[in-house]
Amino acid sequence: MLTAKVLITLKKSILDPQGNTIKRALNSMGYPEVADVRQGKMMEVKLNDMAREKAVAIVDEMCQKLLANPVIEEYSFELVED
Amino acid sequence: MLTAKVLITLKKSILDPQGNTIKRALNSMGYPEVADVRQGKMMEVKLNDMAREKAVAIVDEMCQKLLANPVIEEYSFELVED
Amino acid sequence: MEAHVWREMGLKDNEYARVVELLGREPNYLEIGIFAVMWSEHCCYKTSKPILRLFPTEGPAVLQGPGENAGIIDIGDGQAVVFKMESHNHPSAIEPYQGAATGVGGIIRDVFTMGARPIACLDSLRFGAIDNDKTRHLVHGVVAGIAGYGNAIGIPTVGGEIYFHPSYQGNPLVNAMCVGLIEHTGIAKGIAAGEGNPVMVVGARTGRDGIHGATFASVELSEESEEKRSAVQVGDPFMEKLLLEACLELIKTGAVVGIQDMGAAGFTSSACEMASRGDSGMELELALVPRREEGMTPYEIMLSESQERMLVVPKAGMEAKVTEIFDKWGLEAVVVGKVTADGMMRLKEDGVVVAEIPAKALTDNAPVYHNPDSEPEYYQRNKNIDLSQFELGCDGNQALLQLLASPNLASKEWVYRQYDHQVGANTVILPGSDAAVIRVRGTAKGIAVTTDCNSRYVYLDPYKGGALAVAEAARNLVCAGAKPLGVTDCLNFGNPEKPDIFWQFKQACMGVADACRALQTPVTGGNVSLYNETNGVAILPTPTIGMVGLVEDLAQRMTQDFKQVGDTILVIGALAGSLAGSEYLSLLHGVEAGDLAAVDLAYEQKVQDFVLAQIKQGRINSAHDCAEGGLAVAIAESCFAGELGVKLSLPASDHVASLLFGEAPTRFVVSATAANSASILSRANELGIKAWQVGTVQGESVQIEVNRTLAIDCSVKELKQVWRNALPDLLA
Amino acid sequence: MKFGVVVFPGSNCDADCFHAVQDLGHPVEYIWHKDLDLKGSDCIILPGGFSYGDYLRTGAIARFSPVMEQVISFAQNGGLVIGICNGFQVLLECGLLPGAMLRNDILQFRCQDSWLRVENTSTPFTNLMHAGQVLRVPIAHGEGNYFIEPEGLLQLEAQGQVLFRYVNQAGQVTPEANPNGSVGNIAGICNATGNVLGMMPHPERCVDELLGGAHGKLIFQSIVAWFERR
Ligand SMILES: Nc1ncnc2c1ncn2[C@@H]1O[C@H](COP(=O)(O)OP(=O)(O)O)[C@@H](O)[C@H]1O
Ligand SMILES: [Mg+2]
Repeated sequence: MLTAKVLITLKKSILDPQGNTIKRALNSMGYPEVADVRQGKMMEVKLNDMAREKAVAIVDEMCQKLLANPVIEEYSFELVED
Repeated sequence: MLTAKVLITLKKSILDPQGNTIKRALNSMGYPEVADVRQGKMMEVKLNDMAREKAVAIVDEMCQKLLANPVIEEYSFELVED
Repeated sequence: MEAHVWREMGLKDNEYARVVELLGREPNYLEIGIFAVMWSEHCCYKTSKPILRLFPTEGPAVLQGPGENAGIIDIGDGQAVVFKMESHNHPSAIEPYQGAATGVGGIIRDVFTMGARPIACLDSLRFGAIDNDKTRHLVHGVVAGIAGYGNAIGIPTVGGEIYFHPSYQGNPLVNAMCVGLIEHTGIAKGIAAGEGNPVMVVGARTGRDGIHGATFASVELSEESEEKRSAVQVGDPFMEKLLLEACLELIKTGAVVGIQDMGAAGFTSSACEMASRGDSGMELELALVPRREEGMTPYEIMLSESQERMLVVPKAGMEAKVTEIFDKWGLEAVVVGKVTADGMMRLKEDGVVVAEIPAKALTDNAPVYHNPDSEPEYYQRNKNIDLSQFELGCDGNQALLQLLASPNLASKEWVYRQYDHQVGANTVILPGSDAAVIRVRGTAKGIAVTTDCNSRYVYLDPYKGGALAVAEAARNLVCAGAKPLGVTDCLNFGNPEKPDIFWQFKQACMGVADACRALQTPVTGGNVSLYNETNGVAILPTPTIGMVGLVEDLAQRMTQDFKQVGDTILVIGALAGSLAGSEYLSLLHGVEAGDLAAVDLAYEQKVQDFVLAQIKQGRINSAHDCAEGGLAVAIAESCFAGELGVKLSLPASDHVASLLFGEAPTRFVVSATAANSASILSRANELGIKAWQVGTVQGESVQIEVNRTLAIDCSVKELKQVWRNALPDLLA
Repeated sequence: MKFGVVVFPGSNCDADCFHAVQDLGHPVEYIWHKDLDLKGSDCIILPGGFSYGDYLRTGAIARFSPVMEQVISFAQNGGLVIGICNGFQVLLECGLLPGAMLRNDILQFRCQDSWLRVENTSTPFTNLMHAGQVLRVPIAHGEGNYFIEPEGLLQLEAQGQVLFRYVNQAGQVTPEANPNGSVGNIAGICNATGNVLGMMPHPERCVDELLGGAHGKLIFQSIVAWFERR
């Protein structure tokens, strides 16, 4: 079976209040080394047997259609065999 | 600068309502090949200059203390140079 | 079977012997697991049952008392309210967001399983000292969890409480209450009856969540509980919303014989309780149960606490109808067994019997304990402290500002603005007043709801404290213009095997019982949560009272805020309070002691009736219960919404602190026009009710004169700012 | 004029919207998300709630409901559509309105009154209001932080597509009056042709003095007035 590991992040130009809050929390917990945090989503999409090229095509399509919102987000993915 | 890419996922035995709903949506949108979806979080933590070993140690510590919730989540991370 | 097996499941040796006796043989592993959860305190109330019998449970309006998934009280016109409160303390201590969220999910299911549409939720919360990172983490998680679940499912969370006290440090309390509305003709029950009727499981699939949660709720928290815990339950409010709609649609068809949600102890308790209530047996084929994970054993299936599931017994032949309705909502509904006539719980796996237990053995024949109780040593000692030594050490403004900034008295807006308290477009009185009021669409009526408990009082004097909690809840409803109707409770205490804890429990319940009897608010259900201790130290005894009342005509509803300049301010019932157990004494002097004033229940009832009557006659413009923080705090609170000032002149006193900040039962602060004030006073006088005219609404400051000097003179703006910002600042 | 209220499985303000227009005396019908026709509605309401649990992103899954194809073509043909709260999020996801919704900058759900300044009164949704009028309408959301790229924003402003802005009681746009971090304090926008409105605040929750205010009525009454004058 193939699993697509999809990463979805806010575009760099968009403020990430959640990431900022985590950064501040880490700083105040005694990690001054933390310079920045950005939070995103990760999805593991398990696919029934299919050819790799086909999988690449449909995962890309799913990302564009549903999984990511192109107005605010970017995505990337890799396929792993398990 | 080092960036830690932290992946946080729900433990396998824990219900993932988000993932289930996304799976059903993908199936009904015409992707019957999708067998399962699990959703997790991704965090990019930028660290000020430090030795790699030290970075591994403190990122691990941050994951345990704040970033992941050990009761329901698991984490993994890799360090990349940028 | 080796002793460690049942002991690890929480059964005592004598209980095991009783199991063998009831079965007439040794149980197998699955059977003993079932006994262990069904005989846990959480499911069978083995130590609390004899005490709970003290509660009055009947009254002309009670349609359903304790014993069902929720109680029901008539509100006229063929309608009724369904309500219940439940604790989710231990799960919330471990995983605050999901623990609180699934607590809300569970109590909502208890209400819609009766056929009612939920119309409101409340949450009563207790945490450790606020200046502690762990506490803040818990508060954020719990409040977000309640919001996350309630907001998504679309039931307004309209009220509750939040208190901070070090005794809750390791063991916070999360009590959730849900109120629903039903037609008398649409009431469903949790029974399995009619030999041959199918048993169906509907909703979510079964996974390995929270196995042994019920047992877990019945032991003290310790390092080990981290180990014992299997997977934590995760809630899915979206699934529950679908389940709610599907169940209500199904119940309306009349196809249902019985229906019950799966809460603590999952399949086991729903199946046994339904069979036992129906004097029936039940046969289940576990292989048919839809699961989320592979390789689950019968033991895991029976004990799983996966959320958002229900057990339904439809009439034979109606299976397809059930499936059709659930299918419409995108949910599974599967036949997993049938009702039998032999009174046995018979579980099969692929046709092979894996457990066989008489249903009544698990319910009616559960052990009952009469624990010893003894008065703790602290009780007399605390009582005998001379409180006159705690006079104001600072100026009155300072004390008032400090009290308003105390997290226990400060505005709770930080909490309730995270809750959607308006969804449904029926919330007529929003959180922030004494009680919230929900309109009953299509009528002039409203349902008023509140939760109350001052656990410091209960600690100092459990009997009086229990009674005071009930009296306060009723006063809060009266202040909204409602007649109190009935009570649900959540009894949170420490380890009942300790005689002083059991004494607290028993005394508190006696107080609750007497007050409920006097105020004619029967107890229609509730929940007991014992073993709330960390490392051997118990929480303050906390019998949370949830109360519902009826506003007959919403045009007569009332709120606590002063409405107009020139109105006269009256104090009705009592004037000065006592420092015993007061927030003032604790906050400013670090002392929690004193002999609480007793509640004169007959007088309490008379004063409440009087105030309600005055509200209904339209004589009163605002009514506020004078509770924690005493008179000065109550007055200040009434000033905030409209940002109106007051000028008060109080009768001479030789103890200014008690007059301003002392606490007392049976005390209302109301405002009225000068003309109405006169008639209120004379009517009170006729009835033997004490009432004082203390000042007027005017200016922009709270000015309170005692003994011819201004004890308090502070701008409303400043007071309000301190009061509003306290919680956000403390929790930031 | 007839209203239709779309019901997604996780909608929870559907009944509130239904009653709001019904109480104003207009015919209204529910439209199930699997339905394929709009039952002759003249105005479609996409109500608040959590259409599909709001998992993934708010409104993201709802836009693929069967009924949404009908709603999209109805809107493209000039039909009146109003999306409230979650309905606004759905309209953004399906592209009937520009921009996207982010999590509230305070990272918490907010349920409270908000004050809205009416920015354009020449639309079907605002024609009974006067310019600069301040309405009190409650909000209740966790993701109402409206975002649009700067060029898009310029265009919205230039074309008068911003209909409501969060302001203080005196009608001023201030950072304190912004409850969620929305760019330009934006609370509600319409499409370029003016027939589709999305707003985060809940007008259906304030159509009755019993509920503490009735400013929400103005929106529904404007719709009817516009429709009847048309
Ligand atoms: N946890 C909570 N959830 C919702 N509302 C709350 C919560 N805590 C307090 N409130 C609301 O804040 C107001 C003040 O609460 P409280 O000080 O306990 O009032 P009272 O003393 O009248 O019982 C009430 O309207 C109450 O319902
Ligand atoms: Mg209270």
